[in-house]
Order: sequence, then C-alpha cells, then structure tokens
Amino acid sequence: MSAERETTGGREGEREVKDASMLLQKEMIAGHFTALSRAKEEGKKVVYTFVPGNLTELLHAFDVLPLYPEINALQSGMRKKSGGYILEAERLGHSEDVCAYVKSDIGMLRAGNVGPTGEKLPPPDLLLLSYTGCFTFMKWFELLKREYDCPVAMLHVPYQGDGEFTDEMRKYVVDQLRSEVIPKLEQVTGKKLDEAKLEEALAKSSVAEDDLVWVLESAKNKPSPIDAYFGGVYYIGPIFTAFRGTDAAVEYYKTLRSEVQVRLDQRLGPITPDGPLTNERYRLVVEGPPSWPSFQEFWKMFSGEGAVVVASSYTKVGGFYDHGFRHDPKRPLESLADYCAGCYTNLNLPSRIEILARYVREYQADGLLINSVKSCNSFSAGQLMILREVEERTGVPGGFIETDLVDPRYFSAANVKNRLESYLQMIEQKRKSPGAPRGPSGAAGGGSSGPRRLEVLP
Amino acid sequence: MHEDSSSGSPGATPRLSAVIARCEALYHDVDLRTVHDWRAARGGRKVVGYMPIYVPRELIDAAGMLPVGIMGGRGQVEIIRGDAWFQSYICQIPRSTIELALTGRLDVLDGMLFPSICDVIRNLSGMWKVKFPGKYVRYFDVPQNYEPEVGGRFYREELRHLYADLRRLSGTTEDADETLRRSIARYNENRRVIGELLELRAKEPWRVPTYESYLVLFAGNVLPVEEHTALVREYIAAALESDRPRRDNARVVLTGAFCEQPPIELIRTLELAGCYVVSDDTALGRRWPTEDVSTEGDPLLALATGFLRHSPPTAARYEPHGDRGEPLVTLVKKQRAEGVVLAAPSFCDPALLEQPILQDTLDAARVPWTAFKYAENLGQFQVIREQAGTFADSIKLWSEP
Amino acid sequence: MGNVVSVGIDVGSSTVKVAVVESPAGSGRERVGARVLSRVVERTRRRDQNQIVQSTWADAMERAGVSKRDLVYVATTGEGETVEGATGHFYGMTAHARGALFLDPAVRAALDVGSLHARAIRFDERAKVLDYRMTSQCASGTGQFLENIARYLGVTLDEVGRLSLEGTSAEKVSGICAVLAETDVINMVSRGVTTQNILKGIHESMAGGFAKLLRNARAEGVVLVTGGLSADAGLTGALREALGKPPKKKGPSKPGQAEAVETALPLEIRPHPEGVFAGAIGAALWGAYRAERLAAGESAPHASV
Amino acid sequence: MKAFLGIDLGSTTTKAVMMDEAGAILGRGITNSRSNYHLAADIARDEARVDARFTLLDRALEREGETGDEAVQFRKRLLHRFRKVQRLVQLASLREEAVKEAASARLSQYGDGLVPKVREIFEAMERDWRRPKLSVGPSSDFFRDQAAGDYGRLAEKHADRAVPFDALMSVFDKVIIVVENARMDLTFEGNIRVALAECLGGETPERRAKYEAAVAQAADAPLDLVRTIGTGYGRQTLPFAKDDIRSEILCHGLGAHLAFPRTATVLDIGGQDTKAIQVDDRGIVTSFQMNDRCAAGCGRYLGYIADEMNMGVHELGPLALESTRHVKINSTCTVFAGAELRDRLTMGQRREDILAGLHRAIILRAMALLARSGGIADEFTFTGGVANNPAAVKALRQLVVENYGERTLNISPSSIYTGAHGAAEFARRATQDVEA
Ligand SMILES: Nc1ncnc2c1ncn2[C@@H]1O[C@H](COP(=O)(O)OP(=O)(O)O)[C@@H](O)[C@H]1O
Ligand SMILES: Nc1ncnc2c1ncn2[C@@H]1O[C@H](COP(=O)(O)OP(=O)(O)O)[C@@H](O)[C@H]1O
Ligand code: SF4
Ligand code: SF4
Ligand code: SF4
Repeated sequence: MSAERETTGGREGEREVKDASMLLQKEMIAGHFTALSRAKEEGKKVVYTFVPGNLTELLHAFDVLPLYPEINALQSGMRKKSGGYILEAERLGHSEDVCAYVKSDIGMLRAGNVGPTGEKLPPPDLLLLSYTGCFTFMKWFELLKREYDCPVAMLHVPYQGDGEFTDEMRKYVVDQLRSEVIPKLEQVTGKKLDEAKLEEALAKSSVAEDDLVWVLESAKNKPSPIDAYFGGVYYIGPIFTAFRGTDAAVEYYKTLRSEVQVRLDQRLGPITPDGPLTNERYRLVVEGPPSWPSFQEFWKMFSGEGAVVVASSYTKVGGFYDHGFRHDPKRPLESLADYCAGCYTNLNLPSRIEILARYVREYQADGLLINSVKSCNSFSAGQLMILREVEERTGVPGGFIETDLVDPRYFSAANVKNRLESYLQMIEQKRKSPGAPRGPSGAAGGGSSGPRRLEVLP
Repeated sequence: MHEDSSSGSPGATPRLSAVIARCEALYHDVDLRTVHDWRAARGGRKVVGYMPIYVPRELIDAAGMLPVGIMGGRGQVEIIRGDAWFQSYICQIPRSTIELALTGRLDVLDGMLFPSICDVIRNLSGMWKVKFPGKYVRYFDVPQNYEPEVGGRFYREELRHLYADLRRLSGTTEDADETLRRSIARYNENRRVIGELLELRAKEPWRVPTYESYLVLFAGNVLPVEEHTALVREYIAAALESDRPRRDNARVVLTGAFCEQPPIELIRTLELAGCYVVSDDTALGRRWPTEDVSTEGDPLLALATGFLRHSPPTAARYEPHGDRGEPLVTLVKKQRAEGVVLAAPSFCDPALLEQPILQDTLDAARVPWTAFKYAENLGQFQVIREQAGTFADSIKLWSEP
Repeated sequence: MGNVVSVGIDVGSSTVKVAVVESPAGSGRERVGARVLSRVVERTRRRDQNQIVQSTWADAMERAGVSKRDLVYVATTGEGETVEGATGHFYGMTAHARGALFLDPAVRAALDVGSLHARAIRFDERAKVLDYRMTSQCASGTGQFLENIARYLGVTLDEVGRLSLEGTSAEKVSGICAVLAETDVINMVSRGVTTQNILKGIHESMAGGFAKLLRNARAEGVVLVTGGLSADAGLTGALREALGKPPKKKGPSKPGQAEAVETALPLEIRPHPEGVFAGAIGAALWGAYRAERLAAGESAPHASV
Repeated sequence: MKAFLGIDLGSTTTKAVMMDEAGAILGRGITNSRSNYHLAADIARDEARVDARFTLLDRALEREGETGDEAVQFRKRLLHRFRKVQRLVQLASLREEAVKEAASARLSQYGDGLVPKVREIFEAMERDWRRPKLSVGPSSDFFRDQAAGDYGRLAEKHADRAVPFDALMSVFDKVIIVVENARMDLTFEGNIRVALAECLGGETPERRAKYEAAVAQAADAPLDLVRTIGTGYGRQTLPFAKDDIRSEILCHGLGAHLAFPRTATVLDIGGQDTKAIQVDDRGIVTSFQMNDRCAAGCGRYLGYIADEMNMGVHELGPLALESTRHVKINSTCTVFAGAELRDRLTMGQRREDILAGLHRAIILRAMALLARSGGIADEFTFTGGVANNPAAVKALRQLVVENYGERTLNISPSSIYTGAHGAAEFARRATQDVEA
C-alpha cells in the first residue's frame, strides 16, 4: 500500500504529480527495499510481519528491518504479476477459493522471491505472526514456516467482539510481548531491548500520526483537497509500514500536510491520474480495499465521473487514529497493544457500521460504496449488512461492487464501470427528485453481455 | 469396488434401528422442536445456543440452562434470506445459520455464543448483535498462546466473564463453583462414552458405520448431556449385539470438516464407495477437550487447562511446534488407516490453506490421500462417489496381499 | 491354462459402452496377452437406460461369440452400480486408467471427456491412479455442451472435428454456458463467422480448460484421450496446440519472473480410435483380475468381497 | 396519428409496444430474438404495428356501430385467419429452403431418400396448418416453435435406416435460421385482405360492407412513429442511437409501475437473466440485482427442460401443477438438471412431481436475488416470460408468503411486454420534454 507507483517502472507517466511528498515517499520506499536487499551483507536481521496493528517501533528498537508479505502481494498486483503467481500457487495445490494475497506471495516465492525493485528479497530471520484482525495470517505464516527454517513469534491480539478492548485483553497482549515477542527478538538479534529507543520511536510516531489525521480530515472541506481512498493509499504507505517512528516519517507527513494546506487554501480538488480534479460531483465513502492490478483504471472510473472519495475504511487497516489513539512513549507496550487491537478489521461489525455512518455524516457524503473483495473474509463477510444498516441510518444510497485485491480474474473493468456509473446516476436521480425519471440520462444500470459477477446494490 | 452395494443399515437389529431413527429425527429437526419440548417441560428454563467448537458447554449447563449446538442448516433449509447477507464466495455455514435465525427457528434461544473459529464467524457474531439486539450474544475468543501464565490466564478471565454473564442470564443462585464441577463431571462422562464409541468404530468399522456414529454424536447438540450419554451407551450396546458383514473397504481418516459439516449423505457416499472412516473431525465440538477435565480445585482453571492441553488440533488453531502435517501422519499410523480423505468446505480459508501442507507431509510419509471440497447443502454426490471410489479402488487393487 | 472371458459395461449419462475381453488365465494384474473380442457403443437418447444396457450387453456377447455363462466376471463402471447381473463395480477413473494403458502402453495419463464431465487422470505403469482433476458441476465445455453447439449450428457430431480443423481463424469464446450458448452462437453466425471458425474457437476454449486440468494433475509424457470426445479430431488438434505452446518469452526472461512458471509441460496428446471404450475395457480387465483373486479364495480384508 | 414505440430486445424474445400521445397502448408485438438485432427489432415493430391496426380496426368498428357479439366474433375470426396467412407465408419459405438444403452436398451421404422425405414432411405440415380448426396459439407461440415441434414429430415418424432422424433435424436446424432472418411481407396491409376474404362468407351484404370499410380504415390510417426508445439485453450493441437507449432496469421498473402503480418490488424472469428491482412510488429504481450468465436461474432453464421432455415450454407449467409430491432437485446446472430429470424418470418418479421441483428450483434462485436487492415489499409485480407459467407463479406465491408474509402479487397477462412498455413511455416523455 505504499509508494507502489514508484516501483512500477514504465508506468510513471500515468500520474503526473510531482509533489514534493510523492518524491519523498519514492525515495523512502526505494531506500527501504535497497536496505532489505543488502540486509544480509550488512548484518541486519530481517523480520517478516503483517501490516494491521504492526509493531514497527519495537522492530526499530531492535534495529531489525521489517518486510511485509502483504505489501509484496500488493506490489505484485500493481505490477500485474499476481495473476501468474496465483496460477502457480494453484498448481501447487492451493484452492481457487482462498485469499489471493497468500497465493500471490507463495507464487512469488516460487519464482525466486524477487521484490518490486527487481532485487531479491532476503529470507526472514524471524516470522513475527502478529495475528490481528485476520485468521488467514496464521495459515500464511504456517506456509512460510515450511519454506524457511526460522523461528516464529506468535502475537495473538483478541478481537473486539463486544466493541471494547478490555484491561484483560490488553494485559494478555502485553504479556505476550514480554514473554514471546521480545524474547524472540532478543534471541534473533542477540541484543536486549533498548527501551529508550522504543520510547523515542513512539514519540515520533505520534507526531506523524497527528499530521496524517489532519490530512485525512481535510476531506471534510468542500471541495475536498484529497482523495481519501486512492490518494489515501499513498498517504498511509509510510505510516503503516517500515517508517512509523522514524524522522523520515515525521518529515514526510509535515511535507504532505503543507501541500494539502496549499490546495485547501486555493480550494483545489485532489490530484488524480487525469490531473487535478476540478469538478467534484459526488462525495463518496468507500469501504473495502482497492483492486491493485487495476488500481489506476479503477481510480479513473471515479475521477472520470467527478467522484471523490472523502473517507475510507481501507486507510484504517494498519491502525485507527480517528478516535484519538496515538502511540504513547509513557505506556510503550500498552500503547503498542492498543494499536494492534484498534486496526479496522479487528473491530466488530456494529463498530464498523457506526464508523461508516459517522463518516457519511461528518464528511457530508452522497453515498457509501462497498468494494467487496473476494480474497478477504475479514473485510467482506458481513458487508452486505453493513450496507443496509448504513443506508438506513444515514439515508444515503449504498452501492456494492465485487472485485478482488490481486486476482485479475475477478476484475471485469466493463462490469465495474457499468455498475459504478449506474450507481452514480442513481445518486443523481435521487438528488433531482421530486420529478419523474425523464431526460436523456437514465441510469445505465445493470446488464452487459459479460459475466454478471459484479453487482450494484444502490 | 463393492460387489456388495447394500445401503441403509444392513444387519441392524430393531434395537439399533430404533436408536438410529431417534438420532435421524434429531438431525432433521431444524425447527428445534426437541428444545421447545425441553423448555416447556421445565417451566421455561433458558436455552443458550453456540456454534459447536471450543465452547465450554459446562458453563451453560452449570448456569442451569440447556446448551444447544447450532450446526448450520444441514442442507435442509432453503437459503433465501441468508444469501442476502453473504457474497457468493463465502462458505455456506453463516448463511444457513442466519437463515435459521431469520426464519424464527432459533427464537427459542435466549443467547448465542460464537467461538473463535475464523473471520467469517467473528463477523457473524457482530451481525447477530445488530439483528437480534434483545438477545445475549458473545464472541468467545480463545487464546492462541498456550502458556498457562499468558494464554491460560487470559482464557480463564474470558471464562469467568462468560460464566458471570450466563449466571446473570439464568438468574441462578446456586453455588457457582460447585455446580460447575458437577457439570464438568457430567461432560467428562459424556466424552468418555463418546471415546468408547469412536474406539469401537476404529476397531470394527463395519459394526459402527460413521454414518451412524456421526448421527449419534450429532444428537448431543440438542440433548441434555446425561440424556445424550445414555443414548451413546444404548447405541454401543445395540451395535455390539448386531451382526454386520465386514466389507472390502479401505480404512481412511477423514479430515478438514471441523466447522461447516458435510451433509450426512456425503459420509454415507464415502462408505458406500468403499471407505471405512476410522477417524474424523466432524462434530468435533462434541468430543472436546479430549481428556477429562479436573473436577478438583478452581473449575475455571481446570477448564482453561483442559483447553490448553487437550484441544484437538484444527486448522483454526495455532500450532506452536511443527505444523499440522505431523500429527495427521501420527494419527494415520495409530488408526492403521490406509489413506486420508481431505474434505474441506468450499471457501473455507483455514481448511483449504493448509491442504497443501498436509498433502506434502502425507506424500513424504507415503500415505495416499484424496481431496475434495463440499458444502453442507451439496445435493449431488456422483463426483465425490467417483473420487472416493477410485481412491478406495486404488488402495485395494494395489496393496499386496 | 487357457483363456478367460470377462465383460466391462460402462454406463454413461449419454451412452452405454460394452467390451468383451479375453485374457490368459492366471495373467494377474498385468493380463499380458489380453485382447478385445467385441465392443459396442449405444446412445441412450432419452430411452430406458436399463433396457439399453441389457440389449447392448447381449449384442456385444453375440458379436464376441460367447455366452453369458462363459464369463468369469461382469464388471460395471460409470453409473452402472445397479446393473442387473453384474459381479462387481469399478470406479470410473480406475477403469479408464486401466483401459487407457491397455490401448496404449506408453501412456501415463488419460483425459476422459464424456457428456457431462471431463477429468484428467495420471497413473503409473501399473495403471494405479496417482492424481486426477475433474471439471465442476457446470456443463460448459463438456460433450453435451459441444453437442448443443453442433445442434445450434446445424451440423452433426461426426462433422464437428473435420469442420473445426478447417477453421482458419478461431473465434474467441470463453466460458459460455452450455444452454445459453445458443444466443452466442446465433450472434456469431449473424456476424458472419463461419461454422468452422466457431467450432475451432469452441475447441480452443475447451482445450484451454482441459490443459489446465492436465497440468494441475501434473500429467507428464503421453496422454490418451478417452471417452466420447476422443473421436473429435478438432478437440485433439486444439489440445495439441494448447499443450504444445512453447514457453512464452518476452525478451531475456530473468530468472524468477512470472513467465517462467507458465512453461508448458512436455505432453503428447494421442487419440485412439477405441478411446471411447477405455472405461469398458479397463473394467473388464480388472474384473478378470478380481475373478482370479476371488477364485484363489482370498478372504483377508484386501481381497475379500 | 402520432405514435411512440418502445422496443425491448430480449435474449429470447424481442418485444415492442406502441403507444399513443395519451399514453394508451395501441399495439404490442413480439418475435423471437435472432442474430440480426435490426431484423428482430423491425419484426417486433411490424408486429406491434399489426396489432395497432387491429386496435384501429376496433375503433373503426365502433364508429360503424358494430360492437355486438357478431362483430366480436368476426374480429376474432379475422385475427385468426390473419395469423394463419402469416404462418403459411413463412412455412412456404421454409419449405423452399429446406428442400434446397436437403439436396445440397453437405448431406449427400444420405443419398436420394432425403429430399422426398423432407417434401413429405412439409406436405403433411401444410395440410395440418391449413385445417380450419388448428389453433394458432398465443402470440408468443412463434413460428419457430410451432414449426420445430411439428417438424420434429413428423421427422421422428418418417425417419428410417437410410434417412435417420438426425439428418432430418439437421436440415431443419440449418434452414430455420435462414428463414428467420429472411424478410417477408407479414404486414397488416399486405395480408389482411386475403384473410378478410376468408372471413366474410355467410355475412349479410350490409355487414360485409361495414366490415370491409372498417378494415380499409384501419389499414389506411396514417401511423406516424415519432420516437422509438430501445432497451434490452446486451445494450451495447442495440441497433439504436445512444440517445435512444435506456437501461433495461429502468424500463422494467417504469413499465411495472405503469401497469401497477403501487408496485414496490419487481421480479423479472426472462430468457437469459433474472432481475430483482425495487422502485419508489414514481417508478424510479432504487435498488436492483441481476444474476450471472448461467441458465440455471432463468427462463431458458425451463426451455431446456421442455426440450428434454419433448414438450412445448407453455405446456410445462400446467403439467407441473398436477404434482402431488415434493421433489427436491439437486443439480444447479441446467444440463445436469436435464440428466437428473432423465435419471429420476428412469427411477420411476412422476413427471409432474419432478417438474414441480424444477420450477421451485428456479424460483428459489429468484428469491435469493430478491433478498439481496432488499426483499419483497408490497405490492410485488412479477414480469417477464416466466410470469406466463402458472407453476412458476404458484411456487413464487408460496415462497413469498412463507418468507415475507402476504403480498399483493401483480401479474399482467402482457407482463412479457413490461420493459417495452417502459421504453415506450420513455419515448413519449422524451418527446414531450423536447416540446416543452
Ligand atoms: N464424433 C464426435 N465428435 C465430438 N463429440 C462426440 C463424438 N461422438 C461422441 N461425442 C460426444 O461424446 C459424448 C459421450 O461421451 P461418453 O464418454 O460416452 O459420455 P458418457 O460416458 O458421459 O455418456 C457425447 O456427449 C457426445 O457429445
Ligand atoms: N407462454 C409461456 N408459458 C410459459 N413460459 C413462457 C411462455 N412464454 C415465454 N415463456 C418463458 O419466458 C422465457 C422468455 O422470457 P422473456 O421475458 O421473453 O425473455 P427475454 O426478455 O430475456 O427475451 C422463455 O425462456 C420461456 O421460459
Ligand atoms: S484475508 Fe484479508 S486481511 Fe487476511 S491476509 Fe487475506 S487480504 Fe489480508
Ligand atoms: S467453514 Fe471455514 S470459512 Fe466457513 S465459517 Fe467455518 S472455518 Fe470459517
Ligand atoms: S453456466 Fe450453463 S452449463 Fe454452466 S452451470 Fe450454468 S447452466 Fe450449467
């Protein structure tokens, strides 16, 4: 979810933004991959771990390099390699039914584990199974465990089934950090935990987090200066991955914030693949991750219609800051535990409904669009109910499309476009009412001759 | 190959047929009439449902309520509204479960527990909260850390919390620890007779077809524990009396079906196609934990220890040492099985993701296996029959005499 | 020791196939020297299946010049579990593997394409099934599918193969429903696409699916096409294309690139004029072997019946 | 007079509705969809025009004061004769093509026997079709279906060793496409006089004169087609200008609203797709769902089953109504369901019970779609070809009550025209918008 574009080789021109923040991010990401590819020569330890509720500050305190298989899968998707990787994994016996992130990663591994920059990725010294918000993570690392002969540290983060993170849960997570995660890190690195370093990182995180929240909330303005979904993916890259708790991240978010401030002052819309958006016609809240292999194409379907995403749940998968959570150097392990527990998919369904309904209201959105991805049960199971509930609570129409994160077989551009356009036209029609459905527009809703997998539930 | 392809319950005595008929009726009772009857006979005592795996039924029982295992629609409820809530790529069990609820078939339940199985069930618990605000609903997390001081402590807290809730729900005033110990004892006994039944099946599978043992286990979902214990005993006695022919079948382990259950016809199909299922993980919640839980000392701690030490492995449980392949091979050896049938629900990430691991390990151990997917509402079995039949054929035709 | 005669009856959802096989007594699992005395295939065509089974069986016996009393084993396969007068049943893939190996000892895999299902079966030199993949519960790309298409195009099944081979530029189709194909076919016809090119396109699409089945079953070496569609030269041609494609190359392919995994396995497709009888022949052969074991009075679990 | 036209190019059938300025329906036309969309649209339009002229005839008869029983009978007779004339024109053309095809090199393997057999069959068909009592059936009973049914039956009878059934059917399958795509004059103006001549026997000279005058008025009245709006399956390739196309969902929603103004939920089961639509009190679509391109959930499912059983699709429903036992169909795929049907028949199960199970299966799929679109509100309107099928309606009614309670279920005898009706209304409104 980070600066994918920078590493996609020839497709640079597709987005003609040369904002300072973009350039900065590009350098950061490239730097990280280079560091990873040199890790072994430079004697650095590498830890594979997951994005949701990750423990980056702790890893920095041990001076190890994090690598996120999810990001690799995402990058493979963006570079249109995931299709081949997935087929390879299926040939190895994986089912068509399961999460395609896992299959993309396994396929990439079989094809030599070459990362997005064309450099070979290092094998892990530790698999940090931060088991948060998704059961598939566990199976994923079981599969990786067979590939690499290295220790696994399991961190089980309880689900907020009753909508709260209790003291007992917090204690459970902290206990695991103390008895499982930290000892394993110490064992792998041969170093003791440097508490001062951890606290310092946590303090930096919280500075960057303030700026990120400011940027995301700037979308409350009309017109919105940002796109909080497609653009948002770029904004969350550094903070959800290797950079949280670093000076680089603090710097990045400062730069980003000032850029957005400029657009805000000039009442400009977000930058899109088609250039700056000048006609904000629809304000949408989007739930669910994007489809990576068709990211640009998908985005253009929105920007082409003047649709701006003003808030999204996907930008909260790594961690959730809207409710005021910040990493806290005064309660280092406790605040790490809170962070883990608070990521979006670790929240129960009623909380998710509440959050989305609030977004619709606070960001004055015209509708809630759900992009339901086949891969991810954490996100998808229950989304149809979320849709109905949010519709009921807010009165705005909901839309539903089905695609996949990285499996190109589940992205049919014509259908998605058709469904999206129908949905937007329906919003339009609703807006125009009262009055009979007349005039040339009509909604181009519904059918096409292709397979009808994709649906809009307006 | 089955020169003798008789179906049904060959060689069943009237006594055996009677037990099976009772179990079949319970299996088909998607309206929970038995539970209504139980409740009516006891002046409206409360009932708590649970999705049956890793749920300590003892707590519900000790709180003076009837624990009722809800195991999907068994292919018998037409899914009409359930499909409105789940996309086509999600397994069958949440849709049939919510269909049961939306059609009022679960109205008899005063509460519902959702154990930690996977992301789908987790989200289902939230849907329950939204749709049935008047009912007690709880997502019951289980630790994936097996250190008594870490996971054990957390789990005990979860149990304490749940037990307090349940006692509040039933309004009981009896001694909390004492009643719980008594419940544990009752369930220990139940698990012991189930253990005997399964041992008998492993030893003489022609006497105890899995079609029947599954039904007998299933009955435990809706019967009070002591009644179920008696039923299992009755079945064992009847099965021992009966004289059934031993067939030319291959001994197989059936695994992968720990959550969404295969339709009962699928189990029958396997047996008719030439397989004796000598071990399986269907209706797993009925035999969990696998050893007696201590009836001494702190009962909550005893339950927590039972969970940490004696939970059967499933795809949804983290395996801190090695992976799931080795235990499976050990099981195959122990049961003298000749092959493994890997059956997993369609769209079940946990079960399907580990199949390649299991397959590799089995290959390395030279254990033959076959794999297929099913759904609880599967109606056609030709393909499975062909697959299982070919599998059994290949075991039989090539094993040297 | 002389010879024994066994019969194999393969009951399919659209056809019944019967083969009468003679093999040297005591020739064990391998049955070296076995030969087929007669073979008959009959389409069910909405008639009473039981009757057709019996009449086809009788017909085959007559042609072979043997009487039912001479049979040591009557083996059924396919959907024939309930055939009256049968000794025992063998499952489809067991039988097809055996039959394929008999028809061509070089093969190590069979692709059985019948009216409702297709399956790729990999086996060893003793016909032991090692792996297989089957199509799902959708009739798209099966025999019935092709039959429907032929009907919509107004050609007979026997012409299908030849016409397809005459195609010059295949009309791309993908995953169309066997029933709704009518509209698609009509559409193509209306766009002026020739029957030949439509059929070629259909065959290519089917072959693509079957190639995937074969690859996923990890088939290697020579593959025999069995079942009703083994007679379809258009399909076998398309299969050769689909499997024989040289590995894709885009410039100097770096090691570890996605393309590398797409490399086609070296598979050789062979049709056989008697491919449709593979199941029946295989069942007959297994029957003769089982008869021997039974006669030897084996009663241990693995040999008892 | 000014007229507006809506055309719904369905996957199975193409429907046209012609409307006058006041929004009253003048005529409806239907034909089976075919490869040539233009042609299908033209034929449906021509049929609607024919129907409109019959409406004009009614109005003319009224003006002549002919409203009694006699006139009604005459009108019925005339329509019947007219349809027969149309059919015979088509049959003649089919015969000509078939004889040509039978003699072609493609079928030379069957030798000289083929052509005479084909001739015999057609002679028998013509004899049959000319019989005065032959019912031409409802207008959805197309030439193709009628010809295929009769030809098939006769071919079975005439087939022998030298000329097998397959060869005879192959001739038919080939030429029916050709004939369907050929243009021939089937208009009111072109054929009504022949039909009229056959209907006037036995009438008083006075009546004759009145009838002839009325027919002349109807045939000669100007019908000025102001605007056409098209909709339907595969809209990207519809033979209309972009401005003249409306989404089939919108058209169905509006059409259902026009027919039953209190409609809240619409279910449309057509040949190749099923739609569940929610509309507001003005007929504006608020939500919809459509199924995959799989025959298992739509009208073609029943068509396929009818073929399997050698029955007409409209005979299925009535037979299924006689069912007394519940049969659950396991196969989801249509082709597998066909095989299951055969199996079950072999096992001795009753046709009507199996058929009832098949009808329930298709309605169950629709129920899931409805649930996803937002459920079933009151009133509930069922449209599309399958709404003509009484067994499907019965199953639907039952499932609605079981799952949603009592709902007013609207089914119009002309429900198959719902989409075209909506489109015609769009055409009318578009013109008024321009004028306004
Ligand atoms: N010459 C041919 N060309 C193409 N397909 C053929 C030919 N002959 C038979 N078939 C197909 O073979 C199928 C029957 O194959 P078979 O293996 O006997 O099926 P099953 O065992 O399912 O009845 C029919 O569906 C038919 O379409
Ligand atoms: N008279 C009838 N009786 C029963 N079913 C009918 C009748 N007429 C049409 N049908 C059914 O309706 C289907 C066609 O419906 P239609 O709405 O015309 O489809 P489409 O709009 O996709 O062309 C046919 O497949 C058939 O099953
Ligand atoms: S299921 Fe969802 S959260 Fe889990 S690994 Fe897959 S995409 Fe990520
Ligand atoms: S069947 Fe599998 S995916 Fe479905 S709820 Fe159960 S564990 Fe989860
Ligand atoms: S798409 Fe057609 S062939 Fe496939 S399942 Fe559906 S009806 Fe059957």
